[in-house]
Amino acid sequence: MSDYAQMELNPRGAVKSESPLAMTRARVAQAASPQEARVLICEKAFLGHLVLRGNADDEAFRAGVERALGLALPLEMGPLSLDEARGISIQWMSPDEWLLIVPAGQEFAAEAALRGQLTGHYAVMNVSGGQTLLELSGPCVRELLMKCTPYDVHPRHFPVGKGVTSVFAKSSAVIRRVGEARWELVIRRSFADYLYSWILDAAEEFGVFVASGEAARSAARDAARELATEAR
Amino acid sequence: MSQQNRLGTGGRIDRSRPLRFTFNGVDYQGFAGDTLASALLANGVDVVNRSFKYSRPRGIVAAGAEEPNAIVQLGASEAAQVPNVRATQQALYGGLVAASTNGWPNVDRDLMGVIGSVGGKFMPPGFYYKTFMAPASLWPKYEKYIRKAAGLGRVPKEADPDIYDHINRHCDVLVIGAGPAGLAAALAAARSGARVILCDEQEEMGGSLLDSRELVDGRPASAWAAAVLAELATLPEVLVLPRTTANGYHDHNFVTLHERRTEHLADLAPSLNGRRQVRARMHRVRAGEVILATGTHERPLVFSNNDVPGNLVAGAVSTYIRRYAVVPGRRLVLSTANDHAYRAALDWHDAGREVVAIVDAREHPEGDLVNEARARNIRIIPGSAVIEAQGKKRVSAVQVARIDIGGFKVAGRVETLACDTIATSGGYSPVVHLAAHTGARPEWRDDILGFVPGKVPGMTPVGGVHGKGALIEALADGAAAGTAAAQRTGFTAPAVELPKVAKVREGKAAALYQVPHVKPAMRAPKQFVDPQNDVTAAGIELATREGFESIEHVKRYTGMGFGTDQGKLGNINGMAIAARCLKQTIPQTGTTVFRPNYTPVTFGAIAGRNCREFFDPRRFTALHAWHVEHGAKFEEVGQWMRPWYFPRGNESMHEAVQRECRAVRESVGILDASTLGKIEIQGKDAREFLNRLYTNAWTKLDVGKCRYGLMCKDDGMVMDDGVTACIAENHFHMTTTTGGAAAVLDWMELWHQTEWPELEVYFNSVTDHWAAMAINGPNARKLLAELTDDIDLSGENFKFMDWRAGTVAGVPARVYRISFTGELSFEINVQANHALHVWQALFDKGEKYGLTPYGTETMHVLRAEKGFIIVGQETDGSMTPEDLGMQWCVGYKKPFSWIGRRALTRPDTKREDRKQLVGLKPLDPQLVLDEGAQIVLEKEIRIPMPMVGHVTSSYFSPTLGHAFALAVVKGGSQRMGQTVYLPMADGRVHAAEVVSPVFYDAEGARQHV
Amino acid sequence: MLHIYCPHCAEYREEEEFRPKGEAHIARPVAPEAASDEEWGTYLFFRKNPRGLHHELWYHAAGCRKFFNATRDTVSYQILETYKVGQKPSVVAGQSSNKGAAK
Amino acid sequence: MQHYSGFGLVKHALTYHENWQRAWRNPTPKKKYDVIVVGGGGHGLATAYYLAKEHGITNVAVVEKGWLGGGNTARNTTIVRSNYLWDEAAWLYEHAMKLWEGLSQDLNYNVMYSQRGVMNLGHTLQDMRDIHRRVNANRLNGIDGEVLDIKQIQEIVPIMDCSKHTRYPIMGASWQPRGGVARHDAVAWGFARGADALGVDMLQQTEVTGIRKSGNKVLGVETTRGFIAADTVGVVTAGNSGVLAKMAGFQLPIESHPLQALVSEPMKPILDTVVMSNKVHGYVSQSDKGDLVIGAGIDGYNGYGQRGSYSTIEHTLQAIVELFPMFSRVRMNRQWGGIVDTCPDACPIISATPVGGLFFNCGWGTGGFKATPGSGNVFAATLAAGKPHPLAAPFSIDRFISGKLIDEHGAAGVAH
Repeated sequence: MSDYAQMELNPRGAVKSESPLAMTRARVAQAASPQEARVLICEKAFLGHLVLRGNADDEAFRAGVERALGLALPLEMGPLSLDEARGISIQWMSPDEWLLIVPAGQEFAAEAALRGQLTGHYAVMNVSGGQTLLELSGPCVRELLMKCTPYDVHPRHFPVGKGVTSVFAKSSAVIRRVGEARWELVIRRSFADYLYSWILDAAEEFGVFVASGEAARSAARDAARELATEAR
Repeated sequence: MSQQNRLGTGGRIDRSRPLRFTFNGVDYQGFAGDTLASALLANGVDVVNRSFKYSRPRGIVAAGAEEPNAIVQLGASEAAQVPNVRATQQALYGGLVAASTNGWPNVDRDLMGVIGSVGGKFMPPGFYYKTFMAPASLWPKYEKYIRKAAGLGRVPKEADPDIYDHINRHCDVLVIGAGPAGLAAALAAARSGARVILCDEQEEMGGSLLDSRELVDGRPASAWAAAVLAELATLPEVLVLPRTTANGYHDHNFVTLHERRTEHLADLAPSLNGRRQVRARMHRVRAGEVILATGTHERPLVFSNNDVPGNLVAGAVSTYIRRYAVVPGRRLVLSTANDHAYRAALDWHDAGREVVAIVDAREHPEGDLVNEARARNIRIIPGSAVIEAQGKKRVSAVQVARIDIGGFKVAGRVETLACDTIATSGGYSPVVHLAAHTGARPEWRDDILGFVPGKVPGMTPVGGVHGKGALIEALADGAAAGTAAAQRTGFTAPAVELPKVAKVREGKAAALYQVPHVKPAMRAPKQFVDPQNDVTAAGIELATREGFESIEHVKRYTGMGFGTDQGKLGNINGMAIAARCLKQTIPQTGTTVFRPNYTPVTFGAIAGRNCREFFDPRRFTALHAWHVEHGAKFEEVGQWMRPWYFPRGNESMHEAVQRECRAVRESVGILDASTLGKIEIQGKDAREFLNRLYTNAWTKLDVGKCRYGLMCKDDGMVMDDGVTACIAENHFHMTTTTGGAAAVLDWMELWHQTEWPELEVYFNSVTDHWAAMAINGPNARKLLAELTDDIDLSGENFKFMDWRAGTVAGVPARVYRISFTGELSFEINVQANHALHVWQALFDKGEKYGLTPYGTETMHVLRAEKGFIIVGQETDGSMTPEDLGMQWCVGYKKPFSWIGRRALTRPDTKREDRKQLVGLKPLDPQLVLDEGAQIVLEKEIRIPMPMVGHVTSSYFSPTLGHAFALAVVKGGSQRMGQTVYLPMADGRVHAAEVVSPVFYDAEGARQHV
Repeated sequence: MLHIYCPHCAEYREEEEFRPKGEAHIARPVAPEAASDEEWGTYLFFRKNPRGLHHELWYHAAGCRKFFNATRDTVSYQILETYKVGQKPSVVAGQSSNKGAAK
Repeated sequence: MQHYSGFGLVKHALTYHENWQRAWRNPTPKKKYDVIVVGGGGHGLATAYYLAKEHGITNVAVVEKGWLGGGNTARNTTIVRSNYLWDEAAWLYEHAMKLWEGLSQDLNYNVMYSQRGVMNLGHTLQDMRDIHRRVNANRLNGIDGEVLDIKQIQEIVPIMDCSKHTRYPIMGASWQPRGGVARHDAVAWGFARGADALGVDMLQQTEVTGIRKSGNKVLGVETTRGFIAADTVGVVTAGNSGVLAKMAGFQLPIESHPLQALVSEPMKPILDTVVMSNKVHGYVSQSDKGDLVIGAGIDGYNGYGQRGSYSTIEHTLQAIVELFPMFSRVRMNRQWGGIVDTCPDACPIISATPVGGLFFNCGWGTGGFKATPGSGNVFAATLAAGKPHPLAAPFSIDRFISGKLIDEHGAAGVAH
């Protein structure tokens, strides 16, 4: 028997899945139209989230990760390893911990790929059911984030492509800047309702639009870009 | 309504925007740009309040944060009430309603004032410590009357409808104060490209530039301020915050800025574009460098009756005239010890009103402003001071006399001058408060007769607070500091070209604080030091006489500096008086320590949006919506909302719980167990780590098996428990208590990172990743069998304490055969996104078994019947595994001395009469004992009496047909069969038999089927 | 409000992200069963609690979840250094030396 | 000693208050005293007072580095209660409570002990279990107390939000009617004046810089005003106890932390009792001057700076606004910090030490003020007899070796 057990947790057949915000979205009304909103929120549900642990000083480990994922392992706090086309990112969480996000349903394959390449002391843990990703966009996102986290989100300190973990309201979140006015939050399932409600409340003064579904999401993104351009 | 004191021209008010307001029920008019104080003065309102102790009439003294008297109740409606608003800092808006906080029936005709003037002499400092003692029984009555006199404004009777928030800011340079030094500093720093925040507490930025008589680059000083502000507005990295007070300066350059966003508009925050606006916002600023440009506060002179309305500090007179076009009287006497205050007389004179005299404490006043006064033929009386004011509700005259400052005596004839306004200036105290917040002691400087800030890393004082109050010096000081601060934060700042300002020649100021009177201080009419608290010079003298010699003692004995102005006006004078009485210098007497806030801050602003649902996160499981839909009542456990019970129809909690219990014991029930902490453990040393962490042994746990474990701290006391499963040889899945999850993970990291880094193991929380559903009861297997075809559920192949991977309702699952109820039980774990599907599938198939959802209360009853503990309920940080009778869970022979083991052999943990877990069976089988009831050994109650333990859990068991309880009892394991007693608050004494804590299925047959 | 340099994240972070964990370099007796009651009690409860330089353990709870040490003045609250677990402090109090305490 | 009374006040008014005597002398240190009490806070002054009054030991000095009552005595929220869970703690605090009840008369100094009742709120089922447990224990120890339901709470404090809309709705409370508040400065001054009248020397601005020993016996203290000899030295220095212990050559199971408090601006009285909540962590009373006196939590790090972190203040005011939404528009005037010496079991140390003749009274954490007269009383008896007073005996340092802790953390519900 293997030393570790990997398990595909996604059902083969048709099973209704619920994101951590399923309950909350039903409870919270949309606050503003996408045109007047200066903050747009969109959940990217059901992505594959994996925690990778290992020794960054071990060249074999680094090489193994790169072979498995086609992305270099970030070796310091901040810069994300990101392939937007493939929807894969690796974020430094700690000197021996990384957050790997892959497209929905690919977590098993990603874990298998890693396990296939790695030896020695390492760990891969699937946490896909335990967290979700929120995309925030629009010209007032930075100001909104300033209300939520004590971390400095100024562009000089938080360039595009950076990701950190910090306090968020009275919980914590992974905060990533993926575009000029486009940010991602990775939040825990059980805190999702609290954080989401908090964000909507804090964003009220800017006007906030909650996008759902792929079409609305892209509309939101376009609106955000427009607004961001105007704001400049 | 006439504004008899308003000038026809000048000032920074907008005469095109008249605003109506109400004060003490009377309607008045002011203009946009007024403060409430300037508008009241414009309308000739003399008495704005009554003093706290003596109920003396009081008028406006100052024009800013140092104002002690003009404290009003604001608000047109009940919910909008704000107590203790300082009229000098409240912008006027249309419809403003304000009233005096003291005075009965009103401030003009105040009956308390009679008591104050008659009784005042019996109320020296500390009088209440000396009386109201006999008879002791009357003290509550005395106190009731003392409390009647307490307080200034009143609390609104309704909840606050407004909202507040916080914003976290980071900057390279924070400039506090937008006067000349602050503006120069901000400009210099900002031009470097550094991130700059400039804040100022006033409605309009510019500070002393707004009422200066001096020219900057040949234009009014305010024009230069406007130009600087205009440039700052174009710089993208600059944030300018007016109406924003730096109220607290904390460690490592963390400064809180209190921004009042709507208080200048209305008493309730108006909405904007249909959206709520925050009334106030706290900016939590982390600054690389702080430039303190807080200026100075003018000290009034302390003389007899210096509190009669019509007494102002000299600078305030200039401010009201030049900034608000209000001359607060007709005939002015200025009493000063310095040149700068001459501005008040010059401004008064230039406004066309009479300056009766300038009384200058110095023998030979000499300087540019003195010359200007002479040029206007204003009478200057040298070597003298106002020693007493006359008048009741308004100054009617002053007594002026030649004084001997060194000898502290009147040195000549007393002359009476008729006037209605007295402006005084004893000098300028740097506003060192913020710097003092960080713990830096202010330092005295003889040359400026004031304390300057002590050293704070990363802080530079500039301008007045730095002892450089003259405009020309302040500008240079600020610009240099701004450049230097930007450079220290890594920016190159081009030098700022200083504007042209003429140097004003000033004579040396005299050190005058309390003015001597012809009578000794104890007998002279009251000389007020801190008018808000009615602290007088005589009071300070009395305090020192009684041995209160430290300045802190003086403050506390007299109440000096404890008002809402926190001694901004009076503290230095008070110290000077104490120093005189103690025959010391001021620096020997010391300064008091200033604490945040600089000026009072609304509770709501400090709380921000963190109340109600945002006070603390609520955590939900993936099944929460289902629970809500099915009528669950919830219990909160460590932020998690857990179903407590599921009442049907009109069921009481008791009825629901009895039904749920029966369902589990007789058929099958289901619990949402998702809140249990879950930790994934991987690594070749995982087993060894578990061996060290848990009290029991883990070396031999096979893959596919689970084991219960107990965790102690190193003091031997139980901290958590749970079941851990061996997923693969080097791979474990740990569960913890719901409330303990985070603490356990941190605990594991602590030991791994600091004590045993050589162990190759990694941990991660998977609490939220897995949803857990526990089906319990004799029909659990049948139910599960309907939803899985790839797990062999037979008793021989899937034993108690085994786990299996498979598919449940089409969803990949891990199924743990573990039980917290003593029944046949399967805990189904699936990825949380799929939980609702599986849960509903269970109910679809479970209907025929009467599948019953149950909550924590039923779980508690069922586990208690089995004698299973709840950490935190049966334990309180003082229970060892042995106290809990869980020796079976202690690996005494494990080679490594696991966490907590050594402590179990300490003298006290070895005692045999420690409290031990037992069961209690009430002699009355229907009686559910109170949880928390104390246990005694005798039926006869005598107080005090020795207690031997208490009830930790108590329920009625429908299965057993009687009530039962768990308890901890001293030497309990030796008391089986003994009757103990439980005295109740109502006098009843219950009796119970000590029994085993395992009430049901002691042999464990049911969970092994 | 402390501003703390996390030696793992390699930047200053706000105090809210951290949790103080008391005195650093407290060594658990290597052979607990051989330790006297005094030694065990001292290890559990007795602390230097200096007025001045303090080597203390911090936890970057809302950040990288790593423990690290700080040398901080308990009067001025100035942090003179932070360093990883297993490293020794480079700043130690002059008179009231903590020599040999680091592990 | 000049007797204080209402009549005396009138008499002095007629002579313009020019004839009041000093409340205490400012003496020159003697070369030797029978007992030196290090620390002129409430506990130290009470110790000296009771040494003189109850044990006839008047050749006593109180050595204080700053000003009398200038430490935690001057910086606390003045709450007095005795509803502790464990017998040992309850007896000690109840001993103090009984002394509080006659203290103004005993000292001829009005310490304004106001028995307006102390309410400890419960917000969870476990809170309520703990409250029942504690109140039952108090009752059997002869300490007043009852458990209140929501309706009773609302009657006593009608302005508190007892609805279901708060984040942690109130479920019940414990209520000790004899609890209340006192005027903190007056306590120090009253004891100082009383002790002075009995011959005790109050040596202010005198800092202890060392503890002189011969072998394992104390000889006296080195101070900034020279060496002062004594056979018995009692150290009562709260947050600075660790520093003094180090001088004597041993460690204590104590860590010193910042503990913050704050007051609002003075307002017309609206809250006539003391409300405490451990769960949301805020406690509040309104002083006779009208300010809301609010206690904040302990900061987790060690600190002697008499200041703590702003986030602690934020959380405290969130709790207060949560309990009293109408206080949202009230304004905070001033905050400050004390240095609290905390023991691992949240109970004090009143104990002999490894050094003969040297005794320590410390580790009161957040519970010091309410114990002031009781602490001084049993410590005086301990110093006088050279062995622990029976009420002090369980609070020996040895308990941290034997494991016999008196853990008031979890079960007492509140630590303040």
